[in-house]
Amino acid sequence: MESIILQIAARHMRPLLIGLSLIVLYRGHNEPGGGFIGGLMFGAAYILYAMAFGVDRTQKSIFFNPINLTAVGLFIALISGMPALLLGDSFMTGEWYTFFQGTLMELKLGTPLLFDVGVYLTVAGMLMLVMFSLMEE
Amino acid sequence: MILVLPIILPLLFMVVLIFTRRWLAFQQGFSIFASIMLTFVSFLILTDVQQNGILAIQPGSWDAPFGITLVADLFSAIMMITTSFVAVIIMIYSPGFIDKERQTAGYYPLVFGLLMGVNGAFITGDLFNMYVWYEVMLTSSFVLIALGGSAEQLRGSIKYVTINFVASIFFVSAIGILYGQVGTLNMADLAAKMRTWDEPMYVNSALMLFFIAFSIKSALVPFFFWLPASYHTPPMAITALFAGTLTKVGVYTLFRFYSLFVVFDQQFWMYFILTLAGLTMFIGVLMAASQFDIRKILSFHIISQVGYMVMGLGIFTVGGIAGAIYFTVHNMLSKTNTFLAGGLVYQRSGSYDLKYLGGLYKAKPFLALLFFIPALSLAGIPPLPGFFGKFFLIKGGFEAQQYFITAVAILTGLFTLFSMVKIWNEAYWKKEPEEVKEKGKVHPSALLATSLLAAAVILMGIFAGPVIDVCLQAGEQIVNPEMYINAVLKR
Amino acid sequence: MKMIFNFLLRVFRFIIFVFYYLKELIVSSLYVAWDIITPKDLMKPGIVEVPVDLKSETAIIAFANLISMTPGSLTMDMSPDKKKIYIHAMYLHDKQKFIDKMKNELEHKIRQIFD
Amino acid sequence: MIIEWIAAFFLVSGSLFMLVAAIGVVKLSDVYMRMHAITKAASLGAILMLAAVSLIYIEWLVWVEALMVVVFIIITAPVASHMIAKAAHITKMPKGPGYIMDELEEADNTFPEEEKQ
Amino acid sequence: MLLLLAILVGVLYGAAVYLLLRRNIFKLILGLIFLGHATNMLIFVAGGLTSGRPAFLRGVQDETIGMSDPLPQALILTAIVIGLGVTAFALTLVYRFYKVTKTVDFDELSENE
Amino acid sequence: MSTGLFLLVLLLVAAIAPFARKYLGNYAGWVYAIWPFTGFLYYLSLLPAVNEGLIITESFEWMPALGIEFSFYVDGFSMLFSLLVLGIGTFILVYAGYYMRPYPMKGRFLGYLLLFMTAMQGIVVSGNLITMFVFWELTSVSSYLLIGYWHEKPEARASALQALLITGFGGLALLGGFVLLAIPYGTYDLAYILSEPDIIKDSNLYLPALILILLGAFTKSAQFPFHFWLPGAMTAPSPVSAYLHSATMVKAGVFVLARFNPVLGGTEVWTYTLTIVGVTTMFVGAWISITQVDLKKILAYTTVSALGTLVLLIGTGTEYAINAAIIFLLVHALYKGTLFMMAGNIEKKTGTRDIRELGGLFKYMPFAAVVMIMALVSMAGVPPMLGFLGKELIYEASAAAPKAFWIILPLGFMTNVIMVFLSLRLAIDIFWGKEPKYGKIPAEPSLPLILGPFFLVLVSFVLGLFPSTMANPLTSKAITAISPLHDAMVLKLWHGFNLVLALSAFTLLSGYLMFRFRHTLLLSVDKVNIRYFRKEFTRYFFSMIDNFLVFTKLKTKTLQHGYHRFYLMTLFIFASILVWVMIWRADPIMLELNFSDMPLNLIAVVILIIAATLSAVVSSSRIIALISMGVIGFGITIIFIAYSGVDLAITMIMVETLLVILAMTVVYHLPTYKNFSSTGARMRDALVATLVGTFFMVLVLQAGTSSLETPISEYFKETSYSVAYGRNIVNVILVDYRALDTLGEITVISIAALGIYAMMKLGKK
Amino acid sequence: MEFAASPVLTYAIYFSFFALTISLFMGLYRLLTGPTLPDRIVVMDLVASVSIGLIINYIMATGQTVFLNVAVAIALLVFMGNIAFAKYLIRRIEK
Ligand code: NA
Ligand code: NA
Repeated sequence: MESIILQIAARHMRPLLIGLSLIVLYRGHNEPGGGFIGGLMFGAAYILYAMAFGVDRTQKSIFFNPINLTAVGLFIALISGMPALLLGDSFMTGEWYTFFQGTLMELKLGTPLLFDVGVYLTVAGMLMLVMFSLMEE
Repeated sequence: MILVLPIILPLLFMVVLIFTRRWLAFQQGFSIFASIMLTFVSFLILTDVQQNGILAIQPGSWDAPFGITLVADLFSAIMMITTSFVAVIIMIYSPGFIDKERQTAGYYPLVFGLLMGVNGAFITGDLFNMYVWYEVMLTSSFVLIALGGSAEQLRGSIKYVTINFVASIFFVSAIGILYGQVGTLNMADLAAKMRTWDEPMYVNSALMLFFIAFSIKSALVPFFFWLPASYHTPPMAITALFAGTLTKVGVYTLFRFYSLFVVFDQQFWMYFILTLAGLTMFIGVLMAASQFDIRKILSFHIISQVGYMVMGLGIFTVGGIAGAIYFTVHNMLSKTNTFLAGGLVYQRSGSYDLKYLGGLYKAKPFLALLFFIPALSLAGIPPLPGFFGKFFLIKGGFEAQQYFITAVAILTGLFTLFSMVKIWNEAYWKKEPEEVKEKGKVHPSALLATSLLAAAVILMGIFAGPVIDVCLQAGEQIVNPEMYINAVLKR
Repeated sequence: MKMIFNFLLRVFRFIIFVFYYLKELIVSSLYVAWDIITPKDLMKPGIVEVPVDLKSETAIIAFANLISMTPGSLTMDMSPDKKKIYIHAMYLHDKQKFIDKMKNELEHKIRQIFD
Repeated sequence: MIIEWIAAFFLVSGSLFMLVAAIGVVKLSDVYMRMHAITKAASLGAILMLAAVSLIYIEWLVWVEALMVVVFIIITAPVASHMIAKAAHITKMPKGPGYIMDELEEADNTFPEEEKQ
Repeated sequence: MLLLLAILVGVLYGAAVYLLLRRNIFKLILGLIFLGHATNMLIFVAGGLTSGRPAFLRGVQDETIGMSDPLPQALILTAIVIGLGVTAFALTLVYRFYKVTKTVDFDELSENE
Repeated sequence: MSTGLFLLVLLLVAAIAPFARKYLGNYAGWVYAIWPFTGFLYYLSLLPAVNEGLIITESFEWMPALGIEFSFYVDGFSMLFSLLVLGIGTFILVYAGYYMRPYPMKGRFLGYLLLFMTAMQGIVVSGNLITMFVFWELTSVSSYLLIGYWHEKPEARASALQALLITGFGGLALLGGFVLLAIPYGTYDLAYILSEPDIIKDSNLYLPALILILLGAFTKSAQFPFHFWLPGAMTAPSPVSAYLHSATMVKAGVFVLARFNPVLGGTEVWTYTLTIVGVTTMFVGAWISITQVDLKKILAYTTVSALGTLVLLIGTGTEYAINAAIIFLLVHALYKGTLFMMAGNIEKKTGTRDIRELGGLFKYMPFAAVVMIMALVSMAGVPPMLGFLGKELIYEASAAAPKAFWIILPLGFMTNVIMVFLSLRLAIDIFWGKEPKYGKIPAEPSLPLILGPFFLVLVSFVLGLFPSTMANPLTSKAITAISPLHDAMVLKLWHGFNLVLALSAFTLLSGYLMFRFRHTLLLSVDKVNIRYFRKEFTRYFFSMIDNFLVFTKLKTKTLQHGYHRFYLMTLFIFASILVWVMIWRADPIMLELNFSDMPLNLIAVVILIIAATLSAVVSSSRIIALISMGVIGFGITIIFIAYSGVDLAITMIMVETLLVILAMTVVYHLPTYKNFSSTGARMRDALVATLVGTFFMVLVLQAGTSSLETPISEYFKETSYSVAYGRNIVNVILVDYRALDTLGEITVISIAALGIYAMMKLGKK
Repeated sequence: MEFAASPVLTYAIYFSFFALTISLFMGLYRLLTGPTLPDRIVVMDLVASVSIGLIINYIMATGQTVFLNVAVAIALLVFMGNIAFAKYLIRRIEK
């Protein structure tokens, strides 16, 4: 059973949700949000899409296998602990680098952020997998 | 820094194995290599701890008790070595036992997920972190036990998942309550603080919740039901892996918590633990005796033998603890070995049911030997390690003047012997029944793995001396928790 | 130049539309409030089929939403070919008048901005 | 000061609309009617209350977020109500008294086979 | 408020236990979700209740006294995520279980072990 | 050569034996006998030195931390036993090599036999309690393998199981006894323990240690009421029986009793227990053997009787008794080895062991007949065989026993009469009685089969003829070793006319009369036996095992019944009981009720959650349950917000919604809901749920009302921005302070994903 | 709860809380009485809206504008739940 209205809404909501999820991911260190909530949003975008179009079409609309997405996320999270080792600190010590510092805003990136990216991808991948396995006809 | 390796290496291996999940040959080879590597790392940690005392590091560079502590004493190191060694054996065994579909459906990465969780639980010094590692381990085991998905297996899985989930909930609830009361999660910090209080407040209620949780995980009576309901359902390689590692993590944690946190009302806790131990030993073995499926007999045995380990804890002398540790290590090896040998029987005869088995002693003497060795070890026949474990515990029990529980332990030994001989009489000595299921061939890699483990069992008995020395040192560290606390809090 | 003008026009109309939308929303809410307080005699509910002549998807969904936010009407379904929309109306005293309102007032506005 | 009064007004009226929606949910005769209430009154209530927040906290972040909530409500509430209404209709949920027509009943709304792909 | 929330925690645990004791596997899933809720609430309440002071540092010299304790929150977040993973898996498990066995009654399949 | 090395090589021979059998063919027995024979000669060569008072000790470190070492202690007593074990063992191996020719798996059989020998030899030379125990258990295991040789027959398996369980039980008791014994000594070293007998007697561990060690010895030595496994064990091939009954296994128990006589003996408990058990066993064994017809079974029951005699003698503990014990030990080993090997020979040549189907064999195998009859003469205690000396000493010991043990003499007399009767019966019925039709014509056994019996009988004869020069050197040091207070008596064949001689003569006469009137006699004994011994103990044993199995099955059925929810219920009930106990033991909660901190809206939210919870629990519609879940999610979110959990609220509402959606998708695959449980079940479950819910409630109250220390999170608040560069402290905890948790958490997520992936992949096929 | 606002607003917040609480109870009534499934789904929708309202009240009361993020999340997700329920209902008929 499809609904054209829902399909249109889902088509519009998906990029919106994904974009929002990235924002949430980025600002999670200072504002509410972070990798997990971002990942959930990312997954939600696809769940909505699947509810509107069915799993098959959703599956066709992505070019990666969600399990790989999860694994990449895990790998990134793991990698984010390594720079500390190279710098002589304990594993997973947060290392920060300020790219830009102005009065209005500053751009500071660090390994915890990278770690959060890993969380994001892992959660997103998992949600997509659950969806594919449960929403099949 | 070596202390992070037992966690991050399996994780790395897991990621690699997920990406390469379609290349079967690579998966098989790499898994063996990787598990050997883990064994090596654990060995390095053991030697390090032996030379330099208890190791403690702070990943993330936040000092204890603020950041998460990783800490290894001899007990953790011993447990890690044994676990990784069992994993090596299972990795050699698996290609010959698990069907290709399962192997390419994530079996190998899941095993490393399991190892990561197990190792994490062994070396973490933080309550909540331990919960996390428990979950890593359990989730892997959830998946592994359901992998394949026959009706029987799924039913077992659901039971397994539910009850273990409940246990985890108890565990994490206890953490929440404890944090609310004392505001710390670092185990050493908590233990140190507890030792400064005059009155116990309410910590013992939370502690009881912990003990219930770990009693469930280690399948103590009356919380054991999930184990026999589920362990016989997945392929034998997986059951063997579980038998060798999972319940022992529960036992490990019981030891750790008892040593660190049982400060108030010690008399009560001792009797509590000893009662559980006695019931577990006895009821487990009684139930094993009535079974006719090899896997079920062995599963009930796991329960009974966990009782022995916990008995050592209840005695809580250096001798008792060391005996329990030795017994645990022996049990991890011997138990896995019997399961693997049972798997070989299955490959050869197509059944685990004693009614359909027979004639293996005549037809396949080597297979018979491969079962006979660990079975005798489990039954506590010298000079196999099971004997020294039992002896060690009896000695510890008598020396601590715990006569009743020791008598129960001795009596339990007889029933253990009975059920082992039952398998032997039926599967190996009895004439092969007419209506045998279709016969298969024993896979060489499975045979090799079982033989290696049997050799290890024998060696562990004959060269028990050095192992026992390490166990005694480990027991010393457990009985004197100040060593642990000081190592973590760097004072 | 014309493009910019067209764009500005659209933006202008959109702003107007937003206010229109809000007005509709407030009015419809008040209607609902009124209905809840007064006896239900006023109501003449029914489900009506209304033809749609919108092309872009944005327009269609905006239309459907607008209908729902308008007093007394609620989008219930749309035909798969996007040509017909089914509306639940609370006060269906005159079917044709209702359809006309939908087409001339709402759809027209939507077409100006989104189509 | 006046702004606070305005905000207070928005807040009160917003919550009143929500109350109206709630009363509607309780009082109205069938599910479609209740849907009217919830879609319109509750949405408006939320929007009004958000306006109150935006008036009191003059930060661009608050505004952006408030606007986001409004936009989402406006986009999603009708879609949701459409789905529920459609589901209720297909499952033939009892309608209240006084219906004068139901043209959806007669319509064939199955998707053509090729479009399902 | 502590008493009220403690009662709530108790009710949630009770509900979870009751649901887990049903024969229908679907209720089992509900029970698992309830257990998760109950535990989250428990950690939250036991960790101390502070209203109106989320754990965000706005200025450099922000007053930290009276700020809510962020640690139980972080723990609950981790527990929620883990719960999500486990529950999602349990859902697939139940789904497969039904597909294979064609029953949702757990008793129907309990043979003696 | 060292004792340890000898044992090691013996063990190696045992290990190689199964494989070498292929290449050695029928000579395997001879070849394998070389090493034990070497050992025999070696110990024989040491005999003079040992008689001079030498005690050989060796020690190899094994587990110093536990006081376990591989150490050996060879004194006169060990020496006597070593000679028996290795000497008889040599002949048994030669015998077995030929005897087993027609049967399968001879290689393995010989290997087990050698293992058995190693084990027994190990026991007798052990110098450490644990070393001794290791070998002790090894005898149990190897005898199990030997008794179960014809393992395809159910009765062989049953006998093997029976033997293993009984001796295994004893082994466990013995281990416990040894551990207790060693506690006051602080060492397992045998030499030290033997040198300080008073330490254990002064300890309160004496009695438990004694009881446990006695249990071990009695089971192994088939003492009443554990005697029944031994006759059962004769299902084993004859070489095994011969070895088992003569020098090994059953004698291990006697060995332990004698070995620890200096340490544990001499007390009243010891004397009474051993005497009563011994005398009972002696008589019961003899009595049952009267009506037996299976040649091996007769011999087996006489062994039981003999073992009883030995225990009795050790228990009595007088000078005479100890002397008699050692001599009788030697006597019995020699004649019983011969008799069992001969029984095997007769069975081999005639195809039966039933004495009613045997007769007139003398003319077919005269030499064999002579050998067997000499052994029987020794058993009957007729001069000049060594058996006579043994019996004389037993009578002397009985006569000299304390007055309290007056029962010994009549019972000993009757036992001996039965022995005479049996000797006559076996000799005459088998070799001269009425000849049945044999399937094939019996013939003289071949050399390897008769060599062993012959030599053993010969030794018995020679020792009997020249007791003081031949037997005394063998036994004197053994006697003083197990009873340092006593002297070894000079053995003489002729004691002059005295009471003992008269008793001997009267015994022979009675035995003859018994034989003469055996037909009437046997009938009446049979009647008694049918009434009182109808069921053999074996059958009691197995019905006990069966009952045990039924019991465990029942227990398993009630405990492990397969009903998942009852598992959970048990779990919850026990958990609540335990936690409630702890709550009860703790201080009562000091709760301040403060209504001012209860905002109306939160009360409403809590009520909403509780109502929705009840709706989810009670509702029979899954969809209503899920909708209620959604409502609960919102409620909890509000509570989180009310108490400052922002990230928490966001996560909560998202996870909740997604889970409800996912659960929904599962639901529509499932069939419509059916209510399975009755009202009663619901009430019961509700009660359990209440138990659990309330204890959690109390725990929360406990935690909420007590705060003992400053929480570590104060540190996070102070350093989150300045050190970790993050304003959202919760997030900073997740990705920095406790990043390891999060790493584990996403691992969980990945594993769950992997599981879902695997289910999908495997479900599709 | 300590209110960070001026008296006017405080009273407004009080009133708002009161109105929303009443709304919650009304939703509860509908949730428990039904009668149809879609009715209950509507309740979920109502509770979501009231939650947003409550969040705004908390913001007004405490000045913690971070709570607005939660409102965003609710607005984003609640309709997905509704859609899932609706789809379930329809699917049930189709089966
Ligand atoms: Na976050
Ligand atoms: Na507290």
